[in-house]
Amino acid sequence: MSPLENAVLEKVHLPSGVTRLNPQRKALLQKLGPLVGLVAICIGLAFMSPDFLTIGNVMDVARQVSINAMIAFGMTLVILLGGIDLSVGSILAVSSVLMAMLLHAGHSSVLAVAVGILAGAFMGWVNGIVIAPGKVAPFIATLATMTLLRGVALVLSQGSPISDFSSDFFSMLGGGYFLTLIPVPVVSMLVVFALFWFVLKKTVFGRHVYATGGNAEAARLSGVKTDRVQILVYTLSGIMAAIAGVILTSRLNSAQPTAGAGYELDAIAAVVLGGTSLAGGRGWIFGTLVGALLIGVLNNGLNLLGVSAFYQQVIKGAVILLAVLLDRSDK
Amino acid sequence: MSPLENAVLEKVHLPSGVTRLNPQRKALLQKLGPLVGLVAICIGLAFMSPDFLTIGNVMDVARQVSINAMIAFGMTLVILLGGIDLSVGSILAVSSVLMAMLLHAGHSSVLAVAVGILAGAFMGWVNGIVIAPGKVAPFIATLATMTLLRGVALVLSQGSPISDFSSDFFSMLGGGYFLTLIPVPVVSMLVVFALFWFVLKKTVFGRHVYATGGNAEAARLSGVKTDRVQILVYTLSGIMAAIAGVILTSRLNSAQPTAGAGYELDAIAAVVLGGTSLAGGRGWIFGTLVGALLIGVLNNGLNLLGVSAFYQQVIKGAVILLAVLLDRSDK
Amino acid sequence: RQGPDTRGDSTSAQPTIGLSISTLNNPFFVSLRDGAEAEAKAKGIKLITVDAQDDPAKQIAGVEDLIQKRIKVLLINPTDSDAVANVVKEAEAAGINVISLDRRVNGAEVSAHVGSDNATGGKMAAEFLLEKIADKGNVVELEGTPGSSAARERGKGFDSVIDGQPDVKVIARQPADFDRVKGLSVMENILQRNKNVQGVFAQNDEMALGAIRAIEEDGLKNVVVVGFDATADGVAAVKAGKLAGTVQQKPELIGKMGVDAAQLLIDGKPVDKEIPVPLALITQ
Amino acid sequence: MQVAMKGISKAFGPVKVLEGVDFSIVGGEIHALMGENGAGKSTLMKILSGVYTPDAGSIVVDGKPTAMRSTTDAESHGIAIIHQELNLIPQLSVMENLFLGREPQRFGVLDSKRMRVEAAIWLNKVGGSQIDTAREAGTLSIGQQQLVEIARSLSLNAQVLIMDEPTAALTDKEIDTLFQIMADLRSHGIAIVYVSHRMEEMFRICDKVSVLRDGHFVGERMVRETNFDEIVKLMIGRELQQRFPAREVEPGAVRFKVEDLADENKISHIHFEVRAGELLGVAGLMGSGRSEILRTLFGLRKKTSGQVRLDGATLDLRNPTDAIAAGIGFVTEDRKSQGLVLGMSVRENATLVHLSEYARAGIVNSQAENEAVHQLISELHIHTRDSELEVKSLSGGNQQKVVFAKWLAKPPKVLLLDEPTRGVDVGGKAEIYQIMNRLAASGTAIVMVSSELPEVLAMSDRILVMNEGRQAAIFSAKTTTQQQIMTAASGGL
Ligand SMILES: Nc1ncnc2c1ncn2[C@@H]1O[C@H](COP(=O)(O)OP(=O)(O)OP(=O)(O)O)[C@@H](O)[C@H]1O
Ligand SMILES: Nc1ncnc2c1ncn2[C@@H]1O[C@H](COP(=O)(O)OP(=O)(O)OP(=O)(O)O)[C@@H](O)[C@H]1O
Ligand SMILES: [Mg+2]
Ligand SMILES: [Mg+2]
Repeated sequence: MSPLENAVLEKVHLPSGVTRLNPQRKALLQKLGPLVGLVAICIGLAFMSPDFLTIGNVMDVARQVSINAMIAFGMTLVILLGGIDLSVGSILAVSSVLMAMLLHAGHSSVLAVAVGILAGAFMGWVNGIVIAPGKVAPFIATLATMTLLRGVALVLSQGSPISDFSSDFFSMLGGGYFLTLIPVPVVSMLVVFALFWFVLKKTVFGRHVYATGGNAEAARLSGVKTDRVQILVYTLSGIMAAIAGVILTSRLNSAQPTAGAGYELDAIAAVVLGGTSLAGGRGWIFGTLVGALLIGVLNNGLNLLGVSAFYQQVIKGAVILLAVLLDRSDK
Repeated sequence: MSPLENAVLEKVHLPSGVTRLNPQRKALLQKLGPLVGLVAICIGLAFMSPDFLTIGNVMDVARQVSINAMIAFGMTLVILLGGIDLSVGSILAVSSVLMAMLLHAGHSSVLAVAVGILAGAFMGWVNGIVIAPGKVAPFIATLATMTLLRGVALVLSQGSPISDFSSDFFSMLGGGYFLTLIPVPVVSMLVVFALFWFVLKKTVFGRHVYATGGNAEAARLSGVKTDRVQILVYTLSGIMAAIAGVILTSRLNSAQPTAGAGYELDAIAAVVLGGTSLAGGRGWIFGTLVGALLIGVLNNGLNLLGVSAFYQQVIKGAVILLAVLLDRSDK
Repeated sequence: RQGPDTRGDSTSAQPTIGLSISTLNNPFFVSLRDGAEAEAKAKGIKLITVDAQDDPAKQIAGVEDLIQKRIKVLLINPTDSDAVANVVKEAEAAGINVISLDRRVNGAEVSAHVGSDNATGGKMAAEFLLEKIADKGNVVELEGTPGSSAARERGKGFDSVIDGQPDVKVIARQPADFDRVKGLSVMENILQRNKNVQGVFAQNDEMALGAIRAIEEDGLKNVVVVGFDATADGVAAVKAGKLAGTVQQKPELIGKMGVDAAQLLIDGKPVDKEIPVPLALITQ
Repeated sequence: MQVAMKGISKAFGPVKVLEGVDFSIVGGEIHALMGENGAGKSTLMKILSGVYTPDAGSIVVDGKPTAMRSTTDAESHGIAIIHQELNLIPQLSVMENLFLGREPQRFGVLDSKRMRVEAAIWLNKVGGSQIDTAREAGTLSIGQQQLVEIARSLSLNAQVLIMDEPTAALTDKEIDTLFQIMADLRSHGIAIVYVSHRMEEMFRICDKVSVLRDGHFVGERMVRETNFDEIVKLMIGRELQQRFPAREVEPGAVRFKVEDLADENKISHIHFEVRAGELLGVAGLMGSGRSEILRTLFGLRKKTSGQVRLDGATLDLRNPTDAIAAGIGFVTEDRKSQGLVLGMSVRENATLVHLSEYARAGIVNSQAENEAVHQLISELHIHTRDSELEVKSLSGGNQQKVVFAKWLAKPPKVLLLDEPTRGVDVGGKAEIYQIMNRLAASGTAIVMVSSELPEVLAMSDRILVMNEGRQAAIFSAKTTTQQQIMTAASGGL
């Protein structure tokens, strides 16, 4: 302990029943675990591959991460509630197909994006309704909507991709650069990150999310409208999936009805690697950003090192396992 | 009831404030919800398709269901603990590839099956170790092993199927008939069902599974070795995945490194449709059988009715959603 | 970026090329990769393979990673023809020549395309099936994963021939997701409805092998099953007389010829824009 | 049998919870273990029963040093414990809970018939004959669950029985039964360790008392030879000023009026009014529907008839948010599951109800929030070093004060209290009474349900007595007696 700490602690006279270790400090240290892991992996990769720490590669990784990070930000709130959202990939696909259909029908890209995001919000809202007032377990509710909405994406698009949108604005959203250096999706990701950070840290709504996830009954008895909080969170998750869909569609210049399959697992992995507890009530959005970066860097590094595809899965699984074993403060 | 029991119970007079509705009765009614749903769907299909209620088709459905049902039986115990096992599909693949390799190397089918099942047990045991003493959340632990073991299956098989085992015994396990009518996998499924039913209902281990899922801390204080219970349950889940792998491998006469992908979701859906609560502590194995049959009948019906590919997913998702909305006793 | 790599990369003596493959969860593409790797080894070229796991976004990420590795030539096997145009342009902007394998790239120029066409394969399968069933009878089509490009293209080619036939009726088109177990279950279910089936087209061999099981178990004779991909198991089934035929796209050859074309580009020699790898129909 | 714990020390991380504690018991005595919240009583008992292993010290059973590595270990030495926290598995039936961990079996198969019969017998013994052995434990009231736990511990046929606050959720009738059982066990040579914050009980039933303060053993007395003040002084290290501080302000006008309240099945015909600054106590037997009245008034249960008026205006309460908006606060009987978000900090819990008071446009003004929290902490004497501490790391009494703090950020017009001092030590109780008095003085109308009759008698202005879901009587606290209340509560008058 530092002298300063000792001095502080000495003055405080502890009542019986209070732990002596500064809990904020302990929590912070624990929270920074994933960041330490990320930095360690980055240093390792920088030594192993000279291509890793180049501006170009760093920007690439950041852009590659942006889609997963967007979904994972929404998923963080869902998981903070103790819930889960398996339908994000399908929501992404439906939104993406809808946007592409509108663009092809000659509508403006602003309209298309707006409708896509609204559609995402609506699908998330339906999840929320089924889960909160409907009292269906989130896992099974979103498993059902995942299947259902994948079907909707296929029906809408007749199973074929919808491609080529000759809109500069739209193609900028996924492929453009800010100040000719930072990819637009990376900027969007950082803006959304800041927003979510603010919401969770500074707003009444954020507090209610933590309270509902920590103890829904106590929150309800304290006047928190827990159903409304849940509906809003699933709606947000839908919106984030749709935004990820905008980036993907723009970047691919194509809407794929099969897009987003399996993205829910990547997003959940990012959230959990970032230290948010699947039991709800405990976690932070910064961890999610770190978790998403961790996964992205891992994918990038394995490619740069030329690790063969089959071994990549073995290594990825092992790294995730290791990371959570090292950081299993709470189950 | 014995006279002694009656004598004791007669003295018991109900105070006001205790609900008079026999709770066991109420619970039973609720439990039978999925069965009613299954019967309703069957009647509907029988009207819509004359081919549905034929012996041949019923046997086919039962056989098709057997693989998912086997995995779902193991998953039921996992979910009763409040856990989840996403790795079953990958365990199935690894076991299947191992068996095929042994068969190709000229070993007897008994040895191959034994090694396959032992391997499944081992992989499940590792899950249990990571989850119980390792205190990692089951979702993320098995997500990691799912990825890792899929990689192992691909590495072992070099990514290609291993086919053609000229063993009569082995091919009987998936393709044979009992009394020339009932497919062997269906018989195996029913035997395993009876075993699981007995274990959950009548043995101490079964009680301890419910107790651990209901309140692990309280169970531990009552002398239940909760870690051991958990490890055993995940091991059982691995064994069941491997047995499903035996049936699959035998039936296809081929081991596929990509086999079993997505099976975890089918199994979980079967368990939850059967009325077992994802929160743990509450559920039964009969429900799981019904849930698996529900999914199997649905798939079969959609094929019989010739529903187009895209709409199949919409309908499946909608039916699952409907079923859980009608039967959401507990969240 | 042309010219020798001077950064002292350990392998700077060897030229490096990249292969971005749609998925290695399918034996067909595993063979394609194997063909490419064998040829690269023979030629002393360093080949880095990245797997897109059938996800266009993952494919873009993988290609970007390859660009960072300063590869000379990119061999790309698109997850989807439309979805990779942007990243192909990116690679080209970085001075990398791009060769598409098996599937074409829509919306961007590539230096060469090596492959054979799924739709043509579908047509071949249809024509062969018609011949075998003498232009009449009931036909079942087992479709691949809904929405996937192989399912779309093979189906399109097949349907374009079959749909015009007056005496041929497609009694079922059902998805079995390129999966052997599903091929088996779906075929079982279809046969419960109608056992009067003369021909089956499965959009890959895996489903065909599953379907054959179902047909055998039902004791049906003389059902003509045609598959696609000519995988090892598929070819064995043809030899055994169970599978009437399978369309061969020669994945190893596609991989090999892709590397050959890459070598030409590295050496600054001209390459043909179209390098067709002939389709073949494997029959007994 | 004789069990001695010598020089026991235990720390959780850097926190020393017990330091060199000696404690011994012999067969045939009931030995009280007293101490403030967080003094280490439960920890000491968990060490004795094999839940924790001590860092230092030894346990000597009948002269032989013995290691208690697990609960099963302890049970094999004849030591059984009823834990302070309820430890039933809610989804299992009563009988399955009774025999959990030692199920009767034949050839590996559960002997459910024997379980049922024996469970009924044991429940009968503890006065729980009305409890259906096949019922899911989670559907029982807290008091009934406590009876099941007592039955369970008796069925272990232990030589040493540890009871960690077994009466916290029981009312006098059940406590009488329990004390009869305890006396009976004592006469059979069994040693009982009795932990409770209810001082009257200790004097009624115990032979000896040991006191812990701050993890240290501070003394042992024969109950016959000591008195209330001495024990309290040992516990808190100073004299307690007033056990039940008096209210000075007279009640004002009628503030809260309930007419003919009824719900679907539990309660009916409830009429009462509470004046500003008045405290209405609610007494009754376990399961008499006291909690239901409060839950219905807070909008948690549907009422089927009746009117609720606050300051003359009729209220329509459909959910807690409505009730809070109308100015009603509710301190629930189970602070862990309903009162607090245990993983959140003291600050976050304290401001949960009225967070929007410190927010504009949904954005929280941290400075205003912190100021309010610090004021609450000092006003309520919440012992916490830091408002950022997780509330679960506080002692029981302090946790309960945080529950009060939730409602006091904006003083409520009506405050509903359900067992407000359950599990709180004498000192903490006195402080909570002071908080109640201060609120009353500021005009709040208080309705307090409590199973501790001395508390009800001392703190209330009037007392409503419940019997089987109906209102049996309303007495003036000044003129009534414990006897009178008990008679009314059991249906006699
Ligand atoms: N598992 C644990 N980890 C960390 N600290 C603990 C743990 N269990 C108890 N403590 C701390 O140890 C101290 C003593 O707790 P204990 O439960 O023994 O008190 P108690 O005397 O039983 O109090 P009460 O009267 O409130 O029941 C408290 O400060 C408590 O916070
Ligand atoms: N969750 C529940 N499900 C079914 N019955 C319940 C439930 N909770 C309580 N009860 C029953 O309702 C009755 C009233 O319980 P309640 O706890 O409200 O009584 P009370 O008078 O407040 O007594 P106490 O608070 O001492 O338990 C009891 O008989 C109990 O069995
Ligand atoms: Mg205690
Ligand atoms: Mg109560």
